[in-house]
Amino acid sequence: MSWIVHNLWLVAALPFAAGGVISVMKQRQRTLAAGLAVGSMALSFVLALMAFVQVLTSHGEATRQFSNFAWFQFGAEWVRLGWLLDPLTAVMLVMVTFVGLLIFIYSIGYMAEDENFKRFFCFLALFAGAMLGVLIANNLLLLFMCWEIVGLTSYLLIGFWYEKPSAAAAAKKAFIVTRIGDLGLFLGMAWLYAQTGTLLFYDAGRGCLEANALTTLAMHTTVFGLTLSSAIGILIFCGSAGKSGQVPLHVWLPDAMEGPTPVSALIHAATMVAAGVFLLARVYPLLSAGVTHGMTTTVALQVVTWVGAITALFGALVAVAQWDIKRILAYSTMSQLGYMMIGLGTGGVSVGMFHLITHAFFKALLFLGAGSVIHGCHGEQDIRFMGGLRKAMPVTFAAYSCGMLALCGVPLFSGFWSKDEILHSAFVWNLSRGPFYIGAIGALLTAFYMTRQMIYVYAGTTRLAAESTHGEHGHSGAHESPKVMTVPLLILAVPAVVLGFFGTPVWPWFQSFLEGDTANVSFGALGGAFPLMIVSSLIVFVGLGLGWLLYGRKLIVDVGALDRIESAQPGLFHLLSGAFYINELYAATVVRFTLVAASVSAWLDRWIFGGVVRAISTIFVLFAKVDSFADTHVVNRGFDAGCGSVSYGGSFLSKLQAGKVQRYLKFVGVALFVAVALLFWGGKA
Amino acid sequence: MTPLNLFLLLSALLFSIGLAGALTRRNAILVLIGIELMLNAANINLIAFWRFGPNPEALTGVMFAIFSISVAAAEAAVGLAIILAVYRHNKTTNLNQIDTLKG
Amino acid sequence: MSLFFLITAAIAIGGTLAAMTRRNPIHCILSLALGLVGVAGVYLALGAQFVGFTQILVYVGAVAILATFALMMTQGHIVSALIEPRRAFSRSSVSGFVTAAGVFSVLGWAAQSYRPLTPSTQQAPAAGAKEVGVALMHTYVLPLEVIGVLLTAALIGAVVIALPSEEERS
Amino acid sequence: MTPVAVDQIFVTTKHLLMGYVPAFWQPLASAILSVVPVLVVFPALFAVTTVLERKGLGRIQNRLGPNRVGPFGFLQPAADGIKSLTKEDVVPRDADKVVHFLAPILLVLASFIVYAVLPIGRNMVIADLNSGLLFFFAVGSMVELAVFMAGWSSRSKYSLLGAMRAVAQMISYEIPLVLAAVVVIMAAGSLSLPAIAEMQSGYTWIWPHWYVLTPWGFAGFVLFMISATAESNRSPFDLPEGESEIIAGYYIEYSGFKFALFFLGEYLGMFATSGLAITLFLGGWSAPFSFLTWVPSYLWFFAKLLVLIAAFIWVRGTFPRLRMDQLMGFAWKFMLPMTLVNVVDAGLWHFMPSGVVRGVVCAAVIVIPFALFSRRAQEGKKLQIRTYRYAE
Repeated sequence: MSWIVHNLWLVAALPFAAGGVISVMKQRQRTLAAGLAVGSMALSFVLALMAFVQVLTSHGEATRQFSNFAWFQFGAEWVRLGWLLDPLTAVMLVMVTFVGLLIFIYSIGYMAEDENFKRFFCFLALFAGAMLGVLIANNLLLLFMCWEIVGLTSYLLIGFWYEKPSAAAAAKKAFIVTRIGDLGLFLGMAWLYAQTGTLLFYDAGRGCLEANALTTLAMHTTVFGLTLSSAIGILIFCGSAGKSGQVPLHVWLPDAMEGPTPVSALIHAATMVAAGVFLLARVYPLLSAGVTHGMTTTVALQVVTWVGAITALFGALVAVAQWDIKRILAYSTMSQLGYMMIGLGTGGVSVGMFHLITHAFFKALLFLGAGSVIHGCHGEQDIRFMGGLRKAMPVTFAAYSCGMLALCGVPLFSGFWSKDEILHSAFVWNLSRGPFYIGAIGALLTAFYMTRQMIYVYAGTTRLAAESTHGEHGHSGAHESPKVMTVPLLILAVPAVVLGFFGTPVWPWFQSFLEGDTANVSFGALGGAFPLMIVSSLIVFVGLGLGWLLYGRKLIVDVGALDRIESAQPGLFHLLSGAFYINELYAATVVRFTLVAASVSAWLDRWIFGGVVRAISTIFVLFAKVDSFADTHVVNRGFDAGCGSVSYGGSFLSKLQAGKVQRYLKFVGVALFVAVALLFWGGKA
Repeated sequence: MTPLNLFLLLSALLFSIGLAGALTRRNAILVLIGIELMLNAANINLIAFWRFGPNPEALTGVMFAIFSISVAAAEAAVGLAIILAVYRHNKTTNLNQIDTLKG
Repeated sequence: MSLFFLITAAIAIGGTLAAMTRRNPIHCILSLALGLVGVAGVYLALGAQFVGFTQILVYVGAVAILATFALMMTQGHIVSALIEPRRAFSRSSVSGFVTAAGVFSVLGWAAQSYRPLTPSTQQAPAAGAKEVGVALMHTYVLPLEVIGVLLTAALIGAVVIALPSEEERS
Repeated sequence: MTPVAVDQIFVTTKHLLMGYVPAFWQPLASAILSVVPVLVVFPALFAVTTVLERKGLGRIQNRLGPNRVGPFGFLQPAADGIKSLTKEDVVPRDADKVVHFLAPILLVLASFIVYAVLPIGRNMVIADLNSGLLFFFAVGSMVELAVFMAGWSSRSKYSLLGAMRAVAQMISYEIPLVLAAVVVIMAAGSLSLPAIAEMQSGYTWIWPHWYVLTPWGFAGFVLFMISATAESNRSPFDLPEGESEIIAGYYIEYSGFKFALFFLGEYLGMFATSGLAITLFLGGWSAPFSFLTWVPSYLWFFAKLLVLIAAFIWVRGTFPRLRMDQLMGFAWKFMLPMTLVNVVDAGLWHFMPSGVVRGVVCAAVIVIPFALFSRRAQEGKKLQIRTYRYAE
């Protein structure tokens, strides 16, 4: 086993260590903090490249290597952790460290004026460490721990400007909503452990993702006739749905845009949200366990596919009617994550992962471009106040266009190849054509809303100076961002354009790499996919054209002007811009229900349980009263004593609730007395 | 060698002394002390059964006693903090005058 | 029956009895410290050296001091307020004593009727620092971690509870 | 006589004497033979130290110190002792008489008991407990109770304030004290003090295997000595008895012999913690160089003890007293984190292969946090070098 496999932990440990050191540094040491974070990330990138080369040069069985060790013992059981290097890990490592490195550098410029610069880099470095930990983990427990740290840093970074109430609320929302999903993941993990007795993914035949465990899991069925593997897989999917913003746990993702833009780019576009997809790719053997001759798919994969399809459509629809430049991208991210889920569910790991990788690059590019725009517009985020930025920010515009074209799936850009492959696999899915049609509509919408955004932001003349409320310091007009921000943009633009060529149907290098084969160039494969490629290109161009038709022909000049859809279909537009009122629905149902349940419990406690106690004492008192009435007026007064004792009983019982701690303690003592006495005397008899 | 029964008797006696104190004292701090005493009595039992048990090499009783001591320390800290908070609110630590637990 | 056990048991009983009956709470705490040293002695008599010293460290060094601090911070400034009034046997205290006596009677009876055991090994097995440490780091590592978390939580919780709230401070 | 015979002369003498004692009395006789020398030697050392301290402080403060009684004033402790014995024993009217009486006794008792586990020479320890270090700290914590008893029972504001200060300070500094000692436990794998001393008695070429010569050991030693200074309420941590603020702290209401007992207890405590520091970090009774092993072990122990006492006196003469908030801040914001870092460092030392790299890495792990913490501690404070003027 090579050096890199043994020391893979360094990839995650370096940013962690940097974060730890930064945390104890002084607020003023900005250069050192940024240097440490960027330096650690660069080192991790180098290590990731080494790991990648290692996987690239190994063949067959050797492409999956792991290094396990015993962590601690409880009772007679040893908890074992480990790290794993396989093509999946290697690809993700390179992607995360590369994108992360660029975003770190970009942040130096973006956060330059923030007084909490040091804190920001501390959190970023911690996030990077945890995210890389998720990638290298060979144990679901280790993965879960890093997963939670990722969630925590996400919370910290969304709420980075915590003095803004909306940011604090968004952070809390993100934390709680993803926690709901993580509950599923935790249950799935516990169940998996209970069934297989290990949480190691690969352990020389004894891991939970290896043949032995999987056959057992696939053989047994549980409620609703689900196989165990599917049930556990669906629980794990809950976790990834929470992290990846899938319907119905998507509500946090748009709000998460309250955080600084590099955070949105790194965490909520390129890496963390992709961690959900990665997790599914990691446990794909579990999800697909039990695919037998008759069945080509499992329940778990169907769930993944349909949830992904719904999310893809939902996100694309809502993105059409947003005004905030980052929110549009956030809903777009949601939609694209849905695509990845479709790809994973219908086509397997390589299809979903390919889109994940290309998406990571072009979406990070788009977010950083958006950040550059916001930076250039002095903090303005509403696209209605922008416009005409093509001239003011030419570099940003050029890079942004690459990202936009890639996202839309314009032929030959990276997004085209990956999205096309998803559509293709959805098309040949033998259960239903539904996901395919949904995906196609989504693609159309994607092209449409991106065109809308581009035209709003870059075309025409500026609307910034006239109405901007944020243009402080007497700035007027937009300006290009500094080099430290534009250079990462340009670097990211390159893979956004060309990365797709690594996974074309002609030369499916990426897919073969993930499966451990070597790729061959075969033009024959193009023939099968070609008609569909034509169709999807057409769809994209229709979307672009529609956008042009609605927004580009007659440019918007006035800030207060209604959106073109709004003026045509106000009801539809409001439904979309309100994101189908899911938030309000939750507020009206889940949150309301919780509040009602709490007050019902309080009421129950106060009136029913308390009432019973009170009723008992009242009844005793009543008995006593009745008795004494009968006693004094009907029966001989000689019974006074008996009556008094009953009355005493009533007051005695009411005294039980006197609120005196010691009296409660006394009951415990008496109960102990009775219990021990019963135990011994009773046992003798 | 002292027989096991004597240790158990001692433990029972200390437990009862602690219980009596906790039941009759009026000062919340002393009630807490009584409870600490009951915990200690239980620890004597744990150690005694470890020593006289069939498998003393496993150190189970000793471990249990150590954990119990740690928990008792935590309990004392939190308990005394609660007493301080209650005192600040009620201006007394006399349990006869504190009946906010009343239903 | 060893002399050491008798002495330590006598200290333990005497100290705790005094702790529960003295009228001055400070005396109570001091006698409690004495009584708990006696209990530590009982541990030593049983061959559990480590636990015995831990007991002294924790109870005498920490809990007793903590209790005196709490006493000083609640009503320590008025010496006369510390001392509880000499009271006739009130009904509730009588019932408390009766309850305790009842518990002692059943527990004592149970202890007495326990089949007298002799230790399985004549020499107490080693329960020194090393053995305890090894056990803590292997078999009992999870409880140890949990205890660590518990103590941290208790530390923070105690501070938060004892901290005066905003309006109380002003 | 061979060096070994000289070294073991007290041990062999005891064995010899024990031969004359009937078997039944042997445990008692053994205890007495071990305890009595300690009861004699350390109070005598106390007497010597008081006069040395007063003379040393005198020199530091540019005056002579005691010089009236006996040659060079060396009989001063005898005069002081006679004075305190014959003085009237004043007990305040409102005092809690029993507790007032017990407090100094408990203090001296606790200070004496800890000597049971200190090895003052090769094979010279009263009780070799396998949890000896824990015993030391456990019994040491009783001192706090004694101090509280003294301060509370006097029914005086000053003494109560002093006692509360003392207890708060002792509790705060007990944590770094114990944590500083933990590194040695980690290295030695034992809580028995004779075993720890034995473990450091080897030599590489002429250099001893003392723990103080490792990075974590050196840091641990310094941290331990600082905490020990605070534990024994000595300057610059002598707030509990700050004369200018609360007159003399918790023992203000004591007079005569009880006052002397407090003094004795305090010095015994100082000797004991110094002895512990010697055992843990300075190799106990072992010689500092391999060619000096012919000098008897107990002489080395006392030589080191005298050096540490001199250091204590020196510190007392040179450092100004801290303020209460500085004292607490120092304990919680500097000592505690540093000791924790030190524990990590010792673990690192254990797991790294020995060599120069290990030394450099471990030193860096200690020095960097030290620099960070001390810079943070100095933040926003105007510090400048004092200028002194001597009357010559």
